[in-house]
Amino acid sequence: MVDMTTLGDDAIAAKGWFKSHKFLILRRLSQLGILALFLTGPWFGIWIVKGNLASNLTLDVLPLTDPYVLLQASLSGVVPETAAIIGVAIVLVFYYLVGGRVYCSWVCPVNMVTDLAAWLRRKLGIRTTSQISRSTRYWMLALTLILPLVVAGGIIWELVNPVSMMFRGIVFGMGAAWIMILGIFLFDLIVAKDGWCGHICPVGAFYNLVGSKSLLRVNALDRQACNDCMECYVVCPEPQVIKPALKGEKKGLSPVILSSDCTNCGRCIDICAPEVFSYGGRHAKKIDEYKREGEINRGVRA
Amino acid sequence: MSETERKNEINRRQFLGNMLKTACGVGLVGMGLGAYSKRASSLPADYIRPPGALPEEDFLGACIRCGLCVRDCPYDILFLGEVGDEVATGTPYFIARTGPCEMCEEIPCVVACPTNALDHDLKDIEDSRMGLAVLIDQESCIAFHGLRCEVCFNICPIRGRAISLDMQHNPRSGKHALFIPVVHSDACTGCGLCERACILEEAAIKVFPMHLAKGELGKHYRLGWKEKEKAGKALVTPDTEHRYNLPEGVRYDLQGEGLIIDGEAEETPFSSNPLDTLNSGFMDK
Amino acid sequence: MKLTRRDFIKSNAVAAAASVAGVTLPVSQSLAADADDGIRWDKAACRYCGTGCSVLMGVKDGKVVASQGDPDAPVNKGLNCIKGYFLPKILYGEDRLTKPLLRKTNGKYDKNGKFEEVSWEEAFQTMADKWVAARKAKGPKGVGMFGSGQWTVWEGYAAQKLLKAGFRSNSLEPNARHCMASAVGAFMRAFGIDEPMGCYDDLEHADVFVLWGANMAEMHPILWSRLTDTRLTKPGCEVHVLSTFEHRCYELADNGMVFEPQTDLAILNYIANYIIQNKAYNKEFIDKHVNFTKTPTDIGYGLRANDPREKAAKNRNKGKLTKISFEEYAKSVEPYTLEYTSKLSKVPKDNLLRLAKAYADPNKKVASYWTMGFNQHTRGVWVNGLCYNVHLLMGKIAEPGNSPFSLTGQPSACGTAREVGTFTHRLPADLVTKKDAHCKFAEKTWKLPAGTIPRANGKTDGADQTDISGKPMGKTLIHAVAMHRALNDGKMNTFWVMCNNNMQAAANMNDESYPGWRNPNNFITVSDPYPTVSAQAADLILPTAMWIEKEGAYGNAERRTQFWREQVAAPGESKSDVWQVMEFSKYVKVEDVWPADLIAKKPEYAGKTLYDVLYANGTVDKFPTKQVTDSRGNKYDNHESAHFGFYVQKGLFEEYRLFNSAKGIPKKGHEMADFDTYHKVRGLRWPVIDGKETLWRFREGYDPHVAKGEGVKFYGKPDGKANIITAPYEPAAEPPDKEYDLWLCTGRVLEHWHSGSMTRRVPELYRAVPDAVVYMHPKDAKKRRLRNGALAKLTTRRGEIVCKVDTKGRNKCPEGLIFVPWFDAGRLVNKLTLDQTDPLSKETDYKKCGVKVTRA
Amino acid sequence: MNICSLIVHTKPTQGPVVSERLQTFQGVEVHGGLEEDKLIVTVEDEGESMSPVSDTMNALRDVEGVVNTILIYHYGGEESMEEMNREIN
Repeated sequence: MVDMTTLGDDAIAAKGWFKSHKFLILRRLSQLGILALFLTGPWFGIWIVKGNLASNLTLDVLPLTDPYVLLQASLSGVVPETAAIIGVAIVLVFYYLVGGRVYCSWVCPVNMVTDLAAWLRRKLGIRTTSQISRSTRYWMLALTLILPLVVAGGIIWELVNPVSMMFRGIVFGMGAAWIMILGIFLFDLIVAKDGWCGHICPVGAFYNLVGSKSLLRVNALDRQACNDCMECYVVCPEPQVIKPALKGEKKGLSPVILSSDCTNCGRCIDICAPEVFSYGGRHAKKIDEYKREGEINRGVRA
Repeated sequence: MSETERKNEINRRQFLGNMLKTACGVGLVGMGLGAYSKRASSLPADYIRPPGALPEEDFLGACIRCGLCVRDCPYDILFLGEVGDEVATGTPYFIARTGPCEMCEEIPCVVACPTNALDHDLKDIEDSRMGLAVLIDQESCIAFHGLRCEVCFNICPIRGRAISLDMQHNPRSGKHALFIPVVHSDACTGCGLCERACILEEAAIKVFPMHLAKGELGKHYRLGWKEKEKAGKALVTPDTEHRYNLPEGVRYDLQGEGLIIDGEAEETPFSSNPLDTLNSGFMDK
Repeated sequence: MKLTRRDFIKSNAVAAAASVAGVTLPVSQSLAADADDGIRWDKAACRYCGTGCSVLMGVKDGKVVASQGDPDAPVNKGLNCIKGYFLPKILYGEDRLTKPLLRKTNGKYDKNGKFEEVSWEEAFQTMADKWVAARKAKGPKGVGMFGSGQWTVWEGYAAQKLLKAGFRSNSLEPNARHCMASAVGAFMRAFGIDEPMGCYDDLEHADVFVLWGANMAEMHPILWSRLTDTRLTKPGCEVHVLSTFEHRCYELADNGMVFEPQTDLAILNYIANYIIQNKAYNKEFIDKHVNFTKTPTDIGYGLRANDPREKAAKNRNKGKLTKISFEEYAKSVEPYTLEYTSKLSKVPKDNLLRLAKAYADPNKKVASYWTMGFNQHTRGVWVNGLCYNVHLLMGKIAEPGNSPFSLTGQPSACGTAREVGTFTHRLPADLVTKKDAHCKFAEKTWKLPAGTIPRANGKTDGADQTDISGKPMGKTLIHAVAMHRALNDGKMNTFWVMCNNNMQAAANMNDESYPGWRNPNNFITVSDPYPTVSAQAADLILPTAMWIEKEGAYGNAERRTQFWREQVAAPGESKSDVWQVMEFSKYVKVEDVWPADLIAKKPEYAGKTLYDVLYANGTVDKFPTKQVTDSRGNKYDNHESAHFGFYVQKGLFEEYRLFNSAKGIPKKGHEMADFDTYHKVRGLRWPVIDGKETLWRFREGYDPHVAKGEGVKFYGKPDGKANIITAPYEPAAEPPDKEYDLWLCTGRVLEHWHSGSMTRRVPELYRAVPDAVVYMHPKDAKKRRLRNGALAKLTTRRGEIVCKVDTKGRNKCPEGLIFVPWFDAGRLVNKLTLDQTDPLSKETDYKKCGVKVTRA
Repeated sequence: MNICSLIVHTKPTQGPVVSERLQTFQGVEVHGGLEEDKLIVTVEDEGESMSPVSDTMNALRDVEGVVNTILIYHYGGEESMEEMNREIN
C-alpha cells in the first residue's frame, strides 16, 4: 500500500520540487490562463477572447467551437454557420493531435475541482468508493446525443452540463451553478474516487473518442527503471491505463499508453522518481530502438 | 459446470447486471433531464430573446450557450441564463424594463452567433420579432384617461407603424381627445424600448414572447371586408341594384347611410362656399 | 391612517348596527379607510407651460405625496400631460440647493474661488456692495436683473419696483423676451393692447385650425387634446399645419406643409393677396375697424452694430408705421402670387391654395395658433402682424372660433412678464417707460418723488433726469440680448438671474453669454432651486423656494389669472423669489442709489432703505399677517408674511391692482378681481369687471369695454381701429452656405420643460427622453456617413456640440434642416445659435442659422 | 366612557332629513343608511360635561320623523380619555 503521507517525496528527492510538479503547474497555468484570456475582456475591457468554451472568437479572427456542443445542436436539427464549422474543425484537429482528453486535464475548469477532491481524498485517507462503471460516461454520452433527437427543447445536456456551466459561470456570472460544482466536488470526495471525470462526464467521453488515435501520448519507455512504488497509480485519474504500458513488456505490449482514457495530464511523469514516463509520439520507442531500426533520430523526449 | 465456467458465468452475470444497472441509472438520468428540460425551457414572460432568435424550441437546440452575442451587444443588455434563473441555462435573454434592445442597424449579436440560433438571414433589424409589445393594463395607462403621455409612441423606433395613436373623443371631459396607443404586430419588433420608457411604476405596456402575446384567428375564418379589399372585388357575384317603395323626398342608400330623409336644404348647383363659385368662372362654358 | 381606540370601538359599533340593518356603508366609514386619509388637497396652477392647467396637490406631513389633474378646472378637466403627471417630483430632486453659495478663496469673495456656504446676510451684503458700486460707476445700465415668465405675479411686481423705482434702472428683463416679445410687439402695433382677444373656447368653436410654427401636440399638450377632439367630433373641421419640419401635429393635419425657413412671411402675404384678388375680404369690417399701414423694411437682424449685416441695413431697428390706402396695401402683396410663393417656400401649390381658401371662406371660422415659430423670428413682429392682417381682412377676429391666437410658452409669461411688465420698456398694465405720463402715474401710485423712474430717453418734462452717477440718466433701455453683450463689454457689472436658466437658454453662449458672466469685473447672482448651468457660471447662488413652496399666482395664455397657497415649506434655507427681492432691498439705502435732489423731493425717505420706500410704504404692508385657510378650514403657512410681518402677496397684488383696476388709470382693459376672489376660483380671464370675466375682447356683448351699438371696437387704439401692417418677405440673417450647409432649428420636446432643470430630475421623464438628439433627414445623414444612433458633431461659426443622430424619431426634418432640442445640459445647443433678434421686439431667433454636421 | 350604536328607523324617504336633525345632538353621529331609511347611528359620551348616553337615546326617539330606535351595540369602559384617544396604530 502506498503511504499517502509520503506520496511524491521520492520524486522531490530525486528531481527537486519543481521538476516533480512541472506538468501540474503547467496544467494549472493552462487552465487559469485560458480563463484569464476570457476574463480580460469583461474585467479590464481588453478583449482577447470573446465567448466561452462552447464557442469563442479570439482577437475577432480565430473562431473555436466545441464539437461536442455543436454535435448536440446538429442532432437537434441545426445547420451551423461556417464560422462554427471552421471552429469545430480546428478544435478537432487540435485534439486529434494532442489527445482528446487534453481538454479534460489542460482546459476544463472542473478538473481543478475534481483534482482538489482527489487530493483531499488522499490527504484525508478516504478510501471508500462506490462501484460505478467507467463505461457509464459512454452511456451518458449516448444519452446526451439521443436526447436532442427525441425530446423537444434542443441541447438538453447543456441545461445541466457542469463543465460548460462552470466556465460560463466564471466568465458570465455563476447564478446557482456553484451548487452543481459543489455537488461534483462532494461526489468525488465522498462518493466515488475520480467519480465525475473518470466515470460519468460525457464531455470527457466525447473527447476520449476524438483523441482515440491521437499522436501525442505518454509513454513508459524507461519501464525497466520502474521501482514499483505505485505512486503513479495513486495520482493517475485513470489508473487502468498505466498497467499495460508499464507492466506489459512481458506480454509484448507497447510502452506507449495507448488507451484514450489517458488525459495526458503528466502527473505520472511528475511523480515518478526514476523518470519512467515521458511524453512522446504514438509510436515512440527508446532511442536505442530507433537507432536499431535505423530511423532518424528525432526529439522524442518531451 | 467447472469452476472457471462458473466463475465466468458469475462474471458474465455480474457484467450484465452491472451493465443493466448503469443503463438503468443513465436512463433515469435521461428521464430526469427530459423532464427538467421541459420546465427549464419554458421561457418566462419577461425574458426576451435577442433579435433573430429561432422559435424557442429550435432556439434551444441551436444555441450552444457560448455568450458571443452577449459579448457583441454594444449596449450590454444581453445576459446568459444562470442556474436558478427561469430561463434555459446559458441561453441569452434581455429584460425589456431594465435593458431593452436598442435595435442596432448592423445587429452585431446576430452576426456573432456561430450556430444560426440567431438567424443570420435577419438583415434588417426592423424585421426582427423578439416579442410583441402589449398594452396590457388599460386601466393604469394614463393615456386611456386622457392624459398626454405617449412616451411609448414617441420612443418607438418603428415610428408610427409599430405603435400608432388612435385618437378618440374623451366623453368624460367632453372637450378633450384621448390618444390611445395601439400596437401593431406586423411592425412591432418587441425591442422593449416602450416598456422601459413607460413612466408608470409598473409598466402598462410590456413586451412578451410572441406565443404569449399573440392570439390566432380560427384557421377557417376570414374577415370578409379584408378579403374583398385583397381581391379588389366581391368574391361572389356582386349585388344587383335594389329598388324600394318610398314616399316622396325619401331615398334609401343600401351601402351607405340607409334611409335618407332629405331636409330643408334642397340641392342647388352652387357650392356652399361662394368662393368656389367665384373662382370657377362662368358656368355656361 | 391614524386610529384611536375610540375610533376602533366606534367602527365596531357601526359595523354591528349596519350588518343588523342590512345597510351598506360608504367605504370611508369603515375601518378600511383608504391610504389617502389625512391628505390635504388644494389647487395650484401647473408649473410648466402657458396652457395653465389646474392641478390638485395632496400634502401630508409637510410633503407633497399625491397629485391629480383638477377635474373642475375648465382648461384641463382633470387631465395632465406627462410633465404634469410628475409635478410633485420636481420639488424633490436629490440635489436641491439649500444654502446660499458664494465663490470664495481664503474666506473672501473671489471670482475664481470655489463655492462655499454663506449666510443670507453675507450673501446679500456682498451683493449689495457690488450692486451699489456698479450702479454708481456705470449708471442705470450698470446693474441688471433677468427674471422670468415663471415668476409669480407678485414676484415680478416686487422686482419691477426694486429695479425701476429702487435702483432707478430699467435693466429689468424677463426670459419672456426670448419667448413672447414679438407677440407683444405685434399686439401693440396692431391693437394697442397686449394679449389675445380670444380664449381657449375657440378650440371648440373653430371650423379650421391653422398652426403656424407651433408644435402644440408637444408644447401645449392639453390644448392639443382639445383641438384634436374638435377635429374628431366636428363635421367638416380641418387642420392645417405649417412648420419648417414635420412634427407631431402633422399626425392630425389635413393639410400639412413644410416651408423653407423665413418664407412664412411670403405665405401670409400670398394668403392676403389671394383674399384680395378674389375679393373675398370683408369690406364692411375693413372700412369700419381697420387702418392700413406700412412698416420700414431692411431693418437688420438685431446683431451687434459692427456686424456687416447691420451696417448694410438701410433702416436698422426702425418700426414707425406710416398710413397707406387699401389699394397701396393690395399692391404691396400683389407680388406674392401662388407661383412665386410656392417656389420660394417649397410648399406645393395645392396645399397653399387650400390654406388660402380656408381663410377666405366666409362661412368657415378660422383659429390660427402660433408660438415660437413666429415669435423667435428675426421678423417676428412682422410675421405676427401678417397673420393679423389676414384675420382682419376677413373680419375673422374677436369672436368665438375666429381667432388669431398667440400661445405662450411659460406659465406666467402673460400674467407676470407682460401684465406686470417686467420688461425694460414696460410698467404694469401696458404702461411704458417711454411715456412721461405713465411714469408719473406709477410714481404717484408708488408714493415716489416725481422723476424717480428712469424714462426711456432719460428725460422728464423735457429735462434730463439726474442720476446718482452724477451724469444725466441718458438712454435707459436695455433688452435681454443686449444685457449679455453689456456684461461681455464690461458696461454692466452686476446681474441677477432669477427663476430661469439663461446661461443655457441664451443664444451664442460661447461668444457672448459665458465670457460676459465670467468677465472678472462682473458679479453674477443666480437664484435657483437646482445647480443649473447658470448656477455653475454664477458667483453667488441663492437657493430658491419653488412653485408651491410659496403662495403664488400665474396668468396663462387666455388671460386667466390663477392663484395657489403655500402647500409645503421649502427645504433648508431656500427662500422664495419675492422674499429674496424684498429682503435684499433692506441692504440698500436710498442714498446709495438716488441723487440728493431726488431725495430732497421726499425728505422723509432720507436714510431709509429701499425696503422701507418700496414695500413698507403703507400700501404693500397694508394687510396684516393672518392665518391662511381655505373654505374647508385647512391651514396653510405663509413664510413671507411670517418673516415680513404683513400679508406680502396680498399687499403686492392689491397695489398692482391700482394700475389695472383703480379709477383713473391711464390704460383700461386689464381689470382684475380682488386678491381674495382668486383664491376661491379656478382662475378668471381679465378684464374682470363686476366679478364677470371676459371671454372675447373687442366684441360687443362679450367685452364690457365695447359699448352697445359699436359692434367691434379695438379700444387699445385711440380711433378704435386695428392696424393692418404690410411687410415684405426678407431673407434670414444666416442662411446655409457651402460650409455651413444646413439650417439649425432648436426647440422643445413634450417630456421636458425648457432647460430640463426640473424635468430631468424626474427619473421617469429622464428615462423617457434622456438626452437631446439631432433630428435629421435620413438622406442628409447618409451623405455625411451617419446613421440613426450615430454620434454627430454639429458645428456653427460659434461653436460645436456632439449628439446622437435620430433619423426616425418624432420630428421629421426635410433635407437641408436639422432640429435639436435645448433641454439637455449635457449638450448645450446654444453654443451653436446666433444671437440674432427681431430688431423691433429684440426677441432672439433660435430657429435659423447655418450649421455643419459631421461624424464625431 | 360609553359608545352605543343603534338603528334608527325613519319615516319613508325621510332618512336624510332625520339624519340632519340627529346630528344636532352632541355625541351623535350618523354613519349611513340614509337611503334605506334605516340610519346607522352612534352615540357616545365624553365625560361629565355631557348628558348620559341613555338620555340622548331617549331624546332621539322623540325626534320628528323617527319611527323606532333599536340599540345594537353598547360599550361601557372605564378607560380614561387619554387612553381612549391614544393611537393604536
